[in-house]
Amino acid sequence: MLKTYAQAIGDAMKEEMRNDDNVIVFGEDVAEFGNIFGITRGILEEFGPDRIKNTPISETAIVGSAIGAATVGLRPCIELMYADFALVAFSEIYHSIGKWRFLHGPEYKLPLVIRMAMGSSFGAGAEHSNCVESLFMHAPGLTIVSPSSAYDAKGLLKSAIRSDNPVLFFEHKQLYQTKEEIPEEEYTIPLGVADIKREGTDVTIIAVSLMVKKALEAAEILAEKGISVEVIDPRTLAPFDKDTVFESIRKTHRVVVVEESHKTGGIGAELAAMIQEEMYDELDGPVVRVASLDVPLPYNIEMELHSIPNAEKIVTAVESLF
Amino acid sequence: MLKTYAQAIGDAMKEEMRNDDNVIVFGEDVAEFGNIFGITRGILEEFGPDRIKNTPISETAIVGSAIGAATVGLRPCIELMYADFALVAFSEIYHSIGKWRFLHGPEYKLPLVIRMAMGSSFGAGAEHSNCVESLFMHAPGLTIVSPSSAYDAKGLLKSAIRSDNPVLFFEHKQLYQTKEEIPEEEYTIPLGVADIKREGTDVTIIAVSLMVKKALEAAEILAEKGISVEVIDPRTLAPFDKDTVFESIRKTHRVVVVEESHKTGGIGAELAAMIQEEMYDELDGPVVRVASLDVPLPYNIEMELHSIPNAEKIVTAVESLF
Amino acid sequence: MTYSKDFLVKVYRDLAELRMFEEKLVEAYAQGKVPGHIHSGMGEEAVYAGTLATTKDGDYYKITHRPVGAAVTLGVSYETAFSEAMGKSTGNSGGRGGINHISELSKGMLGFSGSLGCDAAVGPGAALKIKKDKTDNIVYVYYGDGTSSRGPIHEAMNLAAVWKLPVLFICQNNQFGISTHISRGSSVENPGADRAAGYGMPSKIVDGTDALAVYEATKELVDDIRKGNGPAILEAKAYRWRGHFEGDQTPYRDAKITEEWMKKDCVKIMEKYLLDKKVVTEDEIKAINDELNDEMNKAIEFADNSPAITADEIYDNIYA
Amino acid sequence: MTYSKDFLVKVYRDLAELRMFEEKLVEAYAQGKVPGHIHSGMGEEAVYAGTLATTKDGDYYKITHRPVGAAVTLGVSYETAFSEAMGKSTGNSGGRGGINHISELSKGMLGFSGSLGCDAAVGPGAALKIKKDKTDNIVYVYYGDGTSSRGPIHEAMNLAAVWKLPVLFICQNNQFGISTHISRGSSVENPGADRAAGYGMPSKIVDGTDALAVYEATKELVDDIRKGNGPAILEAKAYRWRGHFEGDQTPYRDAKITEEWMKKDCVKIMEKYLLDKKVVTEDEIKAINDELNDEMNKAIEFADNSPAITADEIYDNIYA
Ligand SMILES: Cc1ncc(C[n+]2csc(CCOP(=O)(O)OP(=O)(O)O)c2C)c(N)n1
Ligand SMILES: Cc1ncc(C[n+]2csc(CCOP(=O)(O)OP(=O)(O)O)c2C)c(N)n1
Ligand SMILES: [Mg+2]
Ligand SMILES: [Mg+2]
Repeated sequence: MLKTYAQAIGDAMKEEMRNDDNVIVFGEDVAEFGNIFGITRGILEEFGPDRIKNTPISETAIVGSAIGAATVGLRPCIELMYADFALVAFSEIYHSIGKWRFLHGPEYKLPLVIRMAMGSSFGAGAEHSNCVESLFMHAPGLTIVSPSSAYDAKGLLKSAIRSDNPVLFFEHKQLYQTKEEIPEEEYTIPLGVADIKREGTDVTIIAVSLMVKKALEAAEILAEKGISVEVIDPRTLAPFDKDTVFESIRKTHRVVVVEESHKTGGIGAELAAMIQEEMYDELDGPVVRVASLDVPLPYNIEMELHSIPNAEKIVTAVESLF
Repeated sequence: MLKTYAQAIGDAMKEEMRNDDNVIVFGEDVAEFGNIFGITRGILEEFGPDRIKNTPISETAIVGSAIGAATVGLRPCIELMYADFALVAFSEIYHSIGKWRFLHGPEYKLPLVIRMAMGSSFGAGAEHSNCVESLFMHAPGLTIVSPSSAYDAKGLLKSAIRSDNPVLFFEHKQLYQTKEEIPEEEYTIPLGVADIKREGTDVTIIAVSLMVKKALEAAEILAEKGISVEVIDPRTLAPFDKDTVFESIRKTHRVVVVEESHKTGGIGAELAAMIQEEMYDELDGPVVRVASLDVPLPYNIEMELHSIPNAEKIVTAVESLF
Repeated sequence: MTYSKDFLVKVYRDLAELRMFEEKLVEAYAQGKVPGHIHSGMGEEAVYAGTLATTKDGDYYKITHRPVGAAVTLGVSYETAFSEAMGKSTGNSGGRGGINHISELSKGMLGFSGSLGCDAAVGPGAALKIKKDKTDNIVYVYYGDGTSSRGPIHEAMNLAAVWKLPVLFICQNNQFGISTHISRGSSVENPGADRAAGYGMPSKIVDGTDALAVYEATKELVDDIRKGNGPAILEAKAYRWRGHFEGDQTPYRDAKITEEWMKKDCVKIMEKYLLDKKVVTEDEIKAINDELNDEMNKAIEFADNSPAITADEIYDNIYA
Repeated sequence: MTYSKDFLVKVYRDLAELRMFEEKLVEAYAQGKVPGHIHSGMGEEAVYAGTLATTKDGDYYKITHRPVGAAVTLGVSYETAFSEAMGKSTGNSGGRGGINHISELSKGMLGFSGSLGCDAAVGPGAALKIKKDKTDNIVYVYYGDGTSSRGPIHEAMNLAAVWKLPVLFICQNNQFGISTHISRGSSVENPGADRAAGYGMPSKIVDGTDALAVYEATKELVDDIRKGNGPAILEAKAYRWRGHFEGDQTPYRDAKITEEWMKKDCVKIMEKYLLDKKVVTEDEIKAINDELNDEMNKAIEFADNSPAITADEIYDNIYA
């Protein structure tokens, strides 16, 4: 069936709530309103107010209580609305969630998921548009998922909810209405496994979330120019699937990383550093980063679009390697 | 005069408080107690309770009120005790401080300094030992200073207090008692300028904070082995002094970055990515990172020491380039 | 209390201006001239018009996302305000910050934060400057009923109270945080006033649709704060007429209750008061509104015709 | 209230055990066996001994950094506790977490956070499980007077109250947050109890040096919580005998006041009560203490002789 990314995420939650009555959902405006993007619509009706709850505007309590709930055996799949707001509960996520098991011993595990909507969305401004995955990549102990399609989103979210480890699940606002064929039968996608979204031989583009679409657009343009692009979607940023990426590099010897966060200290910083360190002899040139400018995302839409990557910028970056 | 790093920092604050009565200090336990490391001792006595104040344990209010104070013309030099606690005010620092001027217009500026004590210190554990500069490097709008010596600390802190931009000032706990000759006469060190701590010709080590000392130890060992090491201390991580580093690389063609934060997504991630991107043709090998392991810092001291860089690890990393 | 005509007309004008600003903003948004989301503050204008009738030169203000038109009440020009809302170079931040950051320091505005509550302590911080200067100025810090549940509100209030700072916290209780009724967002009925005792602060609850009642309650608290007696909380009860953002069909609430509240129209209430007491004539009312309408239309045209900043300029306001 | 001998002896034993644990910890620290910093809870033992006399199987606990010995009151073995404090592989986290993370899930301990207050909502979260299971269990959440000023405390209390969760918040008011007297850290005299009304919660203030008084006050609140009436706050007043950490010479406070408080020794108070009421004999007291002393010494020896984890093992407990 053709489903949107938004529906696929909602479906994943509902299926897992049917599978396991320890799965609960809470966050701001998730119940009657079905979340501000409509993702959790229908959950209240099916599962009732004990399984899905609106919270007060209290991100540290949302995350903190998820820790407590998960510690004693519930499986909270919570939401923080905009990913930007993860920063108001940063210590709870970075220090507490990431380290809880390490600090307290192997009896402790945190089967919880934090869902967040991220990315530019036409004038949402500098505090409602951030892609912050890279900040959490620095934290030991977190699993970080950032799906680029409806099919992936559903399969990955189901695995995230079943995982005994805490997962940060980043959804891109601009992807919510994109559609894809979703099988009727149940499926999951394992965490930590990258997906080759397009095969190619001349250059490897590692692209994250919405940027996979932009990379695929760029690949089309480059194909016409005679450059064969392989597009890899890591899907899970931590743990990172080096194998798939390294195998591709052994074939292409050129790498471009495309992400929507700021360039400095972004996802590409780690990936470029790691790849050149571990695959130096396989590379025919530098690992090139295409990322958002190092400016707070401007409100003006022209300037916003100017600040984030697009197919054209990716094409230019790839061409710089030939 | 021979002064400790701790004294040098205290002196810088006092001198600037004498220079400008808009400079105020607040934070947890800074007044009578003179801060838990003794840094602010004597300030209360000299400047009185209107200029230095203990706050409640309220990091978001400490940072938030510094924004308000700075907006209207005071120059708060505040402290958050352990750098780890910056994470409980992460949104205030990352979104608010970094973007305040951009979001509200050029009338607005934030002449404020946030002082923090960071780094491993023999059993302080996973939540009182973090080096978190790299998290803030991702944020546009911040100035990030991380001095490695008493002389630098004093000169840089004076510049930070005089700066019209918000500055995060990271002090390493293990450096507090290290001594250095400090001139009687006033001096400042400009923000954004790296310092070559040792000249060399074969390899460039970029080292931050306490790691400068470790890098200098490693340089000694390597010198005996016939490898001439140049040690560069960026001192300011944002804005980053590329010129000094690039000039060194043009000479040595080999780079190792040494930092105390976790390797994944650390300072070295950005520096390695940037250097290989911008200086690819000058490099004779990968930019190698020496950083802390990607584990919460263990409490057990042997395991703590095992997790962080030391001279030996740096030597091995350098040797891998030859 | 007895009031001068000037005073009453000023309060009325502030109400009408804020209402009209909000109407024009909704209109401009519907026309696609305003990016992102707007949060209409219609129905809640008296909270600002009433509290801001107590200000004096040198006071500071931390407003919220609703209604952002409060910036014009504080003196930001219509041109600047609409330009910023429309993302133009002629806005206060040149369209960089946008709708939720219409702010001018020269008008005492401290700026605000899109992460709710993170700016609460900005008020106490500015108050340190007032203390240093030993004036009787104060800081007005507005926050919503929903935002009352955030931690930084607690930290800011406690800090202001411990340091006895001249800050008035104003809880704009419009009964909802997005879809969440205050009864589910807050453990107490009055999320502003019921917490004051927990900080040793005085407080008042007032009908937020009655500008003069708001003024009177505010005045009492403000007089006390100006005397150096430390912070206070005013809670003003009103109702959010429209959706949280445009497009929100408010499925989570009873339309009848909304209708009831819309009858308590703070602009009309004040208008009726002025006419009943014969302070002004219908013609005067019309003249005020015509003038506002004219000026705002011109400002929107100005904003419309203003350019966006250029790509190079986006780097301009990062470092001072 | 009348008590059984068993009950009274158990409370006394808990007090004596906690005191001795804290003494042994200070001693081990002085001998360089314990890395980092410790925060002695001497003088405050009755807060735990009294509140924990009200527990039943299936309850959960979120304790604090002071006294960490509360973990042994909750049933963590001396071996485990001292091993963890000494960073050994035989500690609950194998010496990875250390002194501030002596925690065992099988004893109902939820874990705790080195960033104060960040763990406050862990209690309400665990309470969701209790609600699901429809038992009359509750969660005990301890926090310090200084920590009361942190935002997450506010968020956790409001959440617990909105959701009517079975949580008892216990404010351990030892009058200081490091060097800062509560009068400068909090805007109200009773940073626990004075805020309860702001969340619609009941509260009690109790002398934290009198274990039975603590017990009685706690019991009343706990009985109510177990009935499903939602959260409450208990504030227990005691005094931190030693420095914030070892080595702190407490220049910020009056040694005379400390001396006065040290006379109100909660262990001695209980001992005297037992002897006065002839519940136990001096010999019995001695036997209890001798046994504790023996067992703890053995545990310390065990910890001392235990190895540290190896380098490979530090990766073990990151992912499940
Ligand atoms: C920290 C944070 N959490 C959530 C949001 C999303 N959000 C924007 S407005 C809003 C509701 C605010 O309610 P209230 O404070 O009552 O103000 P109102 O919108 O009713 O004027 C929410 C939850 C945010 N901006 N910041
Ligand atoms: C978020 C945070 N801020 C600051 C600290 C440093 N700190 C450790 S203990 C302490 C004092 C806590 O006071 P209180 O809550 O009264 O507990 P007590 O130490 O008196 O038992 C402080 C400020 C911390 N650990 N976490
Ligand atoms: Mg509201
Ligand atoms: Mg205390």
